[in-house]
Amino acid sequence: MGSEAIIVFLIAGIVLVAGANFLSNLISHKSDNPQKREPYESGMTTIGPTWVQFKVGYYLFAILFLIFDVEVAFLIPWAVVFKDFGAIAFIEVLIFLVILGLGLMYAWKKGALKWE
Amino acid sequence: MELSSFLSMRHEILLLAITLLVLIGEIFIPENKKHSIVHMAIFLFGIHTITGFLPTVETSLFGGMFRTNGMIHFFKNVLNIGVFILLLQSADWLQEKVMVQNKGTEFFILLFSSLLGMYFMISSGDFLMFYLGLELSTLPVAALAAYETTNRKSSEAGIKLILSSALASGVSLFGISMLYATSGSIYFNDIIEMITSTDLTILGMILFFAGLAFKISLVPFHFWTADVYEGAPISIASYLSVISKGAAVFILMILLFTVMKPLMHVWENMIYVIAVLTMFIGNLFALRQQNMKRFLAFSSIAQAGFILLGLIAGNQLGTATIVYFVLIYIFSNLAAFGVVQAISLQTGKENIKDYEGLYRTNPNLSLVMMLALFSLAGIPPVAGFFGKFFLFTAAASEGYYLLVFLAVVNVTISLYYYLIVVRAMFLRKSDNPIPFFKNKVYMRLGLLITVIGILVLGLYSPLYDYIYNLSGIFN
Amino acid sequence: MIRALSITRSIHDWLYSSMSENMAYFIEMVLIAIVYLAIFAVAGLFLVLIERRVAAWFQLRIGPNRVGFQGLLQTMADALKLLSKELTGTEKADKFLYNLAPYFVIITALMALAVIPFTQDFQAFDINIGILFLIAISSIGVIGILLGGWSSNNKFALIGAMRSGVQTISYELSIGLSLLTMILITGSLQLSEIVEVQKSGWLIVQGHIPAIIAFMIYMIAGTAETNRAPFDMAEAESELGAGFHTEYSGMKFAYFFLAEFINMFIIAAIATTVFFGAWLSPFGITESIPILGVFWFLAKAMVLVFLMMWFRWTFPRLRVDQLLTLEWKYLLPLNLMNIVIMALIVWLNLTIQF
Amino acid sequence: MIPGISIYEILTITSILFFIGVYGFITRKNLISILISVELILNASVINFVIINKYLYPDMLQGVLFSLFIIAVAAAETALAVSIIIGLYRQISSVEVKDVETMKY
Amino acid sequence: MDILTLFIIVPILTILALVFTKGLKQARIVSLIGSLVQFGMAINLVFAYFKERAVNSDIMVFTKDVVWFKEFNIHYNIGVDGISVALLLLTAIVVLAGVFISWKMNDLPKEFFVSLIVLSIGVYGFFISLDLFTMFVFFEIAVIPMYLLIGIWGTGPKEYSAMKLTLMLMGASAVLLVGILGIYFNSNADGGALTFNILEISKVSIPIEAQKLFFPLTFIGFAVIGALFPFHTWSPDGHASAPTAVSMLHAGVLMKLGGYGVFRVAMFLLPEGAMHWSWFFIILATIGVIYGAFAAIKQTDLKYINAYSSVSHLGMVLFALLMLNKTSWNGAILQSLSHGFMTALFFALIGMIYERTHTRDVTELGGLLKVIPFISAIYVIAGLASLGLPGFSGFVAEMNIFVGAFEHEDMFYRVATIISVSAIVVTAVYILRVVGIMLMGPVKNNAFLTLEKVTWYEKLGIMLLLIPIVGMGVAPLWLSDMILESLHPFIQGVL
Repeated sequence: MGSEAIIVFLIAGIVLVAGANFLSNLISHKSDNPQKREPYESGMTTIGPTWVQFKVGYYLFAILFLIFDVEVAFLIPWAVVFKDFGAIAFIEVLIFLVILGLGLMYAWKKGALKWE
Repeated sequence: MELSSFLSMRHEILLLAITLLVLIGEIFIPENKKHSIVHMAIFLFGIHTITGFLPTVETSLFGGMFRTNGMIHFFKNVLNIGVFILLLQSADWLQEKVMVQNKGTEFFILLFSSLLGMYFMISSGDFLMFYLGLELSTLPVAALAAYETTNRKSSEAGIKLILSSALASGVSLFGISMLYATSGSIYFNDIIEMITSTDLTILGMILFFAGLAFKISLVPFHFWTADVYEGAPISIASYLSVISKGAAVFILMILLFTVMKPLMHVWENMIYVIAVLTMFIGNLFALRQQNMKRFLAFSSIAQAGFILLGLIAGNQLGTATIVYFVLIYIFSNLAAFGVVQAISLQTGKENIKDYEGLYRTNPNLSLVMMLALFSLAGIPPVAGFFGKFFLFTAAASEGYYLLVFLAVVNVTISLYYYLIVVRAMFLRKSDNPIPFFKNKVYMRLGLLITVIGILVLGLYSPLYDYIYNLSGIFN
Repeated sequence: MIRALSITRSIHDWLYSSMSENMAYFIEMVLIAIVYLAIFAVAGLFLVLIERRVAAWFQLRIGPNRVGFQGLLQTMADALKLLSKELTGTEKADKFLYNLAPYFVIITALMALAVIPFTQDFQAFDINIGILFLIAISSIGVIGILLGGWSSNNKFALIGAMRSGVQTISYELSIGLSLLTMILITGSLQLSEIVEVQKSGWLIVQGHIPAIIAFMIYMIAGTAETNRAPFDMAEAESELGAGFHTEYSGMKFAYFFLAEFINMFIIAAIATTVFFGAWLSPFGITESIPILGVFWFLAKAMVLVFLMMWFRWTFPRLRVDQLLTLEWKYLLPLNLMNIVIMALIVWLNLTIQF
Repeated sequence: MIPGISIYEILTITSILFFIGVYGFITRKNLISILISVELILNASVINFVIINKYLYPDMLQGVLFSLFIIAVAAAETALAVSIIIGLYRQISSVEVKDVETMKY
Repeated sequence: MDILTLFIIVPILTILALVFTKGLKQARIVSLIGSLVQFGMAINLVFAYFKERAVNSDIMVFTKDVVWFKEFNIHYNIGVDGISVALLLLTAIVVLAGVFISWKMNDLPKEFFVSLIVLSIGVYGFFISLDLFTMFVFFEIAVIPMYLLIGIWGTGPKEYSAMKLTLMLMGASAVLLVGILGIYFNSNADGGALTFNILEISKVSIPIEAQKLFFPLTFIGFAVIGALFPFHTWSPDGHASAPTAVSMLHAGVLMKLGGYGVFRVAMFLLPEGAMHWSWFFIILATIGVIYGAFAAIKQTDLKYINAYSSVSHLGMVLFALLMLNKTSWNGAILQSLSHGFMTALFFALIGMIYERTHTRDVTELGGLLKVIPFISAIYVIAGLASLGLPGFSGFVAEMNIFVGAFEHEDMFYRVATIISVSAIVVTAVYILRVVGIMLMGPVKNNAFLTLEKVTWYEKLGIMLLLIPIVGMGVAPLWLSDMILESLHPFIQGVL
């Protein structure tokens, strides 16, 4: 099966969710009251806006992830052809990883990995 | 590929090693001895600068992605000298203002990374390497521009720089993709053979031009310049205006003269218009500036316009003169920024008005400033005159007399605002002048080198001969 | 294409002989989709049951055993119950994103399922960048969670989503890197080829020490990736209500629930494929009957699933900082070193092969 | 190579994407939106490279390789931009363009 | 070191020495020594020139040619003929007199003398250059110190005047630059290499079209500093604001660069262009002559009077040059020299008067002859020289100019000449008016009765300038010979 499989599965997923939703809507018992529409918060009403500013740590890790994930993207092609190249590929990737490791150590040292 | 051929990459390898050393130093040196990193970095970079002058051979590595020859090598040395002076000038600032916040080493790491990017950019043999170099040279500078994290202007400068650079490189990439579509390769050597003057190629070239025009801050890609210069730390402003611009001019020259030679009839007209616009807009906006950094920003835009005069010539004279001019420009602008830096560090004053009466309190600084401004304006016998004269000669050699005329009109305009600063320093008297202060050793050394450069480079003609002989490679 | 099974072959032939090519093609696609949807649903329901039984077993109780034989239909009944529940939602929610989130999690789980090689040729989508595809798809799942948590307009949900986000992206690195370690041996990203390579020994044997390390890292990261205990900060019920899906009810909640279990299975399946020879039987004992591969595959996967459940009922929940410390300060450096070691082993040809 | 879809259609899409990005960059009032616009431009280029490679020059992988690097660089760019925006946000509690205009002319 | 390069080296050494001085006394001594040496060298050059000329019939003597930028064929190429020698002598004398006049320069003395000497380097270099590039370099070097000199040590609206002066002159040099580049890129018309060398270019026949295009550029470029109407406006303002010594140098020497440049570059290298355009520039020059003279009548500020008279006189120089005639050329050069000495003397005297009375307004002065007789007497003499009284240098120069001009048969030239001649009458009016109001009559202000006596250094400065004026008037022939001889190549080339 070629690349159209991806479309097939996409459609299948949509059909599954939409179909089940439809079915559920069809057979479920419906009742409405204002309390039901309140957000769930341990029985209390929500205080203040919900979409609040988040601590910067989350962004920091997102940024770190971005950097290291890209590095994975570079390693994958390397890993695939590694057998064909041997020594040169090994040395090059060693340099790459050493720099990367230094970067990680730097981030560590600077407290970027600390969750406060 | 032999390992010995890596020797021709020694600029890159050495600089990378230095960067890593500084990084290791940052990780392992205890807090109370951190200030030694400044000395270490400057010392190492000094050695790097000197070793750069060892001879090299013409090579092409990684299947043509990386290439080097005498001219490229020389230009890397030029950049090295510029950065070395810059480091000397920023050493005091780093030690007094930045190391106390425990983040001085990032300055070196980022700066060296950026320089490394420029090496790769000017050594690139294909668009991939070029693009990587371009980005590697821009991104760290954006981080550096936002370096003073407690200063709102600095953050603004950073965000402006990175967003506009991202836009420019995106547009540029789109252009590269068009060139790739028409020529089927991203290697310069293949493109030279394949490129023809079709609509798509021309559009691609124009879009591609945007990325570099941004770095050189040519009109209409100059909007970021003044804001970033004003907000960023002075060292970074001067780095942007000198080193970054120089490298971009150089690679633009290589690309236009080699890869896009078949499209010369197109880019000639394009550069003609842009040169005129850049000179006029840069100069006219510079007239109304009050802040020294913004002032120098617009002045550097105008200077970029002058550089295009050498570009438009498209011959060996143009090539040699651009390099020569950039070299001179590095010294002149660094001298000007150095003085601004020194004064700003000591007193925090950055406005032209604050400079009134400077000569009577700090004669040496104001003399350096005057020389620098005269060199920028193109007044003999300082070096800037020779650079400008040769640029005009190069443009005139292809018959662009009208352009030369417009350029010299601009020289006159520019003289006016350079003289405004001179006037403030020498002619005016102030009730509250900048008090006398003595610079530290590094700053004095940095300024001294620039002054020697300004005074000697123009008069010393063998240098021009040397550059001229090297520049034959591209024509 | 499910070619190995002769029944599918005959269906295929019949379709193409009895109607126009486009029509046949279309129907075939629909059939495949139905088959995988069925696998999806059955696997999900079955895994929930297993989870409950295993939980009961660990806690020395019996677990669901009333509905059907040994409670086999228990989850079916649960699903029916969920289906018949009202789909509520809060007033303040960002409706569009709120409804969109389940699609993300379900579609990604389904797509990941598509590339799993159940047995020889029993693989809907044998793409040549299989592993990369898996990694890519699995990172889309987290968007669904983030969307769901964010759009609910509920602080618990938002916190849960953010935690889930930071956790998933962190451990994704480890997943990628540990799989990368194994790619060094196989030299291919295509899952069928990876299986092929393992005919001369499962990779965990071929790669010996680094492979075992990689496997361990993979299992830890995989558990974290699916937001399962002990890494279930995203839905830590004692702190956050129900975490990111606090505001989801009925069927919409079921999607998240279902996807989580399918993801667990997918993690186990990938581990099976990459480390334990997928459908290959030990020492090739059933090589001649490819259909038995399904059995071997599921057996191996179930062992790994059991392992993950074991984790759940053994370890206490981590704090966020511990979780991140584990990943960034231990697993990631270890992983990087592991890659170098593996590269060295491959380069010097020190792998064990039969 | 997708059957039934020619390179022109895809290139049209990427061009539209590109101009949406440019338009967004110019008109958007929020720094994050601007950043996203820039990403659109970059993505347009990425798709361009891959498509051109796939359709016109399938025997060499230059375009695909290029796109990989563009993605990497774009990631770095975004990381940096976001961190600068965060730094700015900490000072002025805003990511609106109108609030980062302290320097003009 | 050859005799001409020393003209550059000695001032540079003087500057270096000045850098290490402290205070007024050291500074003025050092600069006095420097300019004395320079003066001696100039005198020596005159004798050496005659000696050399007797055996050497080249156009230029004492030539030296060093390659500088070989890609552009730029040479450091120097040499002199009679005209240059005369102008060098003028420069040396005026600079020396300027140092004397600035004897009491209290504010930033070191910087003052350095700027003054930098200015003189530019002028010396300009007069000895035979290469367009070096000529241009020295031209610009001469302009910039003016900015500081006027801006720092000047009076009145000094910043405005300094800026105006600098910008107009730099604007002129911008135009000039295009002209020079045009000449350069047409200098291979006969198939040779591109060159900046004046002598070599003069042998090349530059295409007529190029000549017509580049002559006005080159002419205007130089003529602005020679105060060509309507580009003269920088000159009166500059003069008025400048300190005494600077006014002297400015009017006496710097403005001569214009005439010299026009003659040596524009007309010598682009003769066809000169023929083509002469009518137009003659009109401008004539207007300048008349306008300058009439404007001088209107002024009450002594410096403005002199400044406008300079515009008038230098307009006459340009006018004479454009007449394209041997006699009038001779007159033009003589007028340059004569005006140089004379106007320097005027400004020196005005400076002295101003120092004592603290006003330059003619209407506030009166009866000075009674209180400062020496200065007043010299003023009268200078005035008489200025209006062309026989026996003084002005007469010789103007005679030559008008005799030469009348030789033209064309009606247009004759009319222009007649108009210009009438300026002499106007000159007499304003000179005598000033003499009458300022020197004669009763003492208007009692404060004038206690004016300081003329000091020895002032006397020395004045005498230095007065002697050549009288000398040229009484014995003009040796100078005239020297100049006429040097005009031969021009006559061959242009006419």
